[in-house]
Amino acid sequence: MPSSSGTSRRLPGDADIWVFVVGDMLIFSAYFAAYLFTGRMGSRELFLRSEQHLSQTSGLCNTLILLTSSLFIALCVHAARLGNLRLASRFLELGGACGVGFLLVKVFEWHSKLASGLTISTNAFFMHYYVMTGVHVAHILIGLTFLMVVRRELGGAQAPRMELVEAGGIYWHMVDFLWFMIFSLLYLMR
Amino acid sequence: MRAYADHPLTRIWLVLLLATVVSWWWGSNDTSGSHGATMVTGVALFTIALVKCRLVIRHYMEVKSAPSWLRWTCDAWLLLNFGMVSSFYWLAT
Amino acid sequence: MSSALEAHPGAASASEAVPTVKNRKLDQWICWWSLPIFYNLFGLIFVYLGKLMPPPRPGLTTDEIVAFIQKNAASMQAAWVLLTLSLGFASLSSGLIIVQMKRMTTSPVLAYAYMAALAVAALPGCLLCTTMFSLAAFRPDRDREIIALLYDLGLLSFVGSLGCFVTQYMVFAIAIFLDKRGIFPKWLGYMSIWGAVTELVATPIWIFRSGPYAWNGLISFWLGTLIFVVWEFCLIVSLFRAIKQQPLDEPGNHA
Amino acid sequence: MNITDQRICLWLVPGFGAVLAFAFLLFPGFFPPLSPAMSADEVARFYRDNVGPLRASMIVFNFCEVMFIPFFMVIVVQMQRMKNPSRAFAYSYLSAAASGATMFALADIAWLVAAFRPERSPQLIMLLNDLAWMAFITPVGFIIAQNFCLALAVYMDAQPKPVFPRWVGHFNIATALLMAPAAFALVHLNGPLAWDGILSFWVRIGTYVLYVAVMFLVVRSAINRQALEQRVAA
Repeated sequence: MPSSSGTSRRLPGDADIWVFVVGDMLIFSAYFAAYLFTGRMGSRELFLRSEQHLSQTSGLCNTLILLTSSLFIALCVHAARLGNLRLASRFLELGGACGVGFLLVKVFEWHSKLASGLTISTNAFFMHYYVMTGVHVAHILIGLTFLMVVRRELGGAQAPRMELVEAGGIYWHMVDFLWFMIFSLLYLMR
Repeated sequence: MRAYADHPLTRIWLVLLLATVVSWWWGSNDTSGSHGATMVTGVALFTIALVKCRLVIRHYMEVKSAPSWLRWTCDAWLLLNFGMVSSFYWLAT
Repeated sequence: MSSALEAHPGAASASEAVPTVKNRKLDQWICWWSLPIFYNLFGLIFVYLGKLMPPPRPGLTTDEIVAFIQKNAASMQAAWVLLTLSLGFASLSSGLIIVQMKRMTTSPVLAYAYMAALAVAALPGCLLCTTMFSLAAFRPDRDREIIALLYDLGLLSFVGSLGCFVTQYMVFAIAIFLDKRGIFPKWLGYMSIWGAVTELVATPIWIFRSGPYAWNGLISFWLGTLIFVVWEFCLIVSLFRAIKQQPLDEPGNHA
Repeated sequence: MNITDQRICLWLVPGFGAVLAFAFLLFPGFFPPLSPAMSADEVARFYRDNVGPLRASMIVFNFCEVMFIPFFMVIVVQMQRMKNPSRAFAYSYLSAAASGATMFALADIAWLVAAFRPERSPQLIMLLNDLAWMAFITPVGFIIAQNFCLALAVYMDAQPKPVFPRWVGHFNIATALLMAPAAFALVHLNGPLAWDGILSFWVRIGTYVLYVAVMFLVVRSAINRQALEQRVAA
């Protein structure tokens, strides 16, 4: 069992997941750049007006849900490392439940936007809004699948492969912090 | 579970929580009309988001104790985003 | 097929007298070489001749579309001839990937799904775009509205054939993650998830005629193409390694 | 292994081959083939005047055109009996055969849609007509790839009594080369390479018919030998 002390240099998870995570971070930066380019250089007024229609409260709820979920997943990895698999599984389930909660809030938010006639083709701002939140939701869905795989690993007969558990955590935290940036860019910043 | 109430990971969570609420409060009360003020507020809000990202990366993803190439890569990415946002905000004031 | 082998044991004992193929992986190497050769050829066809990459703008007026087709008619027809002659050889790469995927500890389900998804993709994702362009180029004096229709059909099928490729990426990623023999590196599986997500980000091309999510957009087209090229390159390298590391006497590596 | 299923798929070839030949003879635009140089109005008139036999022929095509796929799959099964290093060529062959059939199916749809409303604008009828001829004549790439895969597999079949004799490999390459010029059909309005030209139409279709007929005999004897070997082994 690898030690959790901070002094020894150790790659969390495995190199494969980091290839994915670093690449995905760069891909998301491209989405952000496209958003900023359209919003700041071209349609400044349009974006300012459209941003008013987003609900900062549901954005806040989602942020709080996701960072709580990240805490649970971090605790899950910690508990699994100490060999407390029952506790690790509980933490994982709580984290996953928060992920589902995020989806529910998101669906509610999308529904209220669509109900007031704000669709993807309304204007450039909502194009970016739906694409970015949509891609992020796709990441949440992949992440939930990943968490289920980790849950199966924790509940298995053999000792769990820690690099897999850690990789699941790393993926989930990435989805979490990418949301921080989307929240900040789309919902808060003017 | 109670043993985790005062765990370092939980403390990070509290900081994240606080930062989120502060940035939300700031963002939703930002009625400054002038473009100059918007730029400062915008970049400041984004910086808070980046700090939150860095906390998650360092502590939850355990990059804190990872080999230096990974630490540098993650920080370079944060800087890249900072540079991107601030230059767009600076260019379009 | 094991029963087929048991069916003629005589062939096995007599085979010592027969000159066997010297290189025991010759067929796989032939298939492997088809990948760099034909992807370069496809690059030539789509970029240089077909005028599909970089794609012309979706926002052109009918007159501009007609002018675009008339100006490039000859090279579009050359693209069609070359593609129709060579596209079949893309199936050689499928054949090779199936052989390698069948070495995995997973059941062949995913390998067959991969092959079937790509067999579907050949038409809408690859051939249809040059079909439409060369139909337009064949009679540039056609009704202008029809030329504009063919233009949209060609480009939207080229950039917008998402379903076949999402399925391909998904089954490939699942196979890599489940495989316990490590035929392909796990990061290639993760990269296939990028691929699948890029296809998702290309869905807005059906709606927008300009901007980053149009069919020639920075994200939908350029980022997607970049990731595809990186993925394809890594696939070719991983296939090379997989063939190299395959033991000659591996059970199942037979006729 | 049971070979009755292979025999059934094999004998679909003469059965449906005869039906397809009948439909081919029935089509009003094959003797001589419709010229690509016709004007839109001439094309539209052709569809108006020949609706009946055109539909009859193409509905039969529509129903039977994919019936050669089982035969190609028998070839795939026979390729898997070869002593090749791996099955890469067999899978490639399968994949190419499936893709190739889709293009063929498209041609028939375009012809039938054109005949469905012959009163449509002549420009649209001509577009459908172009699409049909293009999809019928030009997509030879898939069968070329199939033939090359089969040829290479035959050459690498390392056993004293190969599944297919060596000349089948040469034959496959020769037929592939003979069909290749048809890819140029949508470039020229006249001459041997136009879709009604000698190379694109008669040579291409004649080669295909010859290919299927010869391969039918070759596969039949391969299956017979397989049956014999199984009886000896049993």
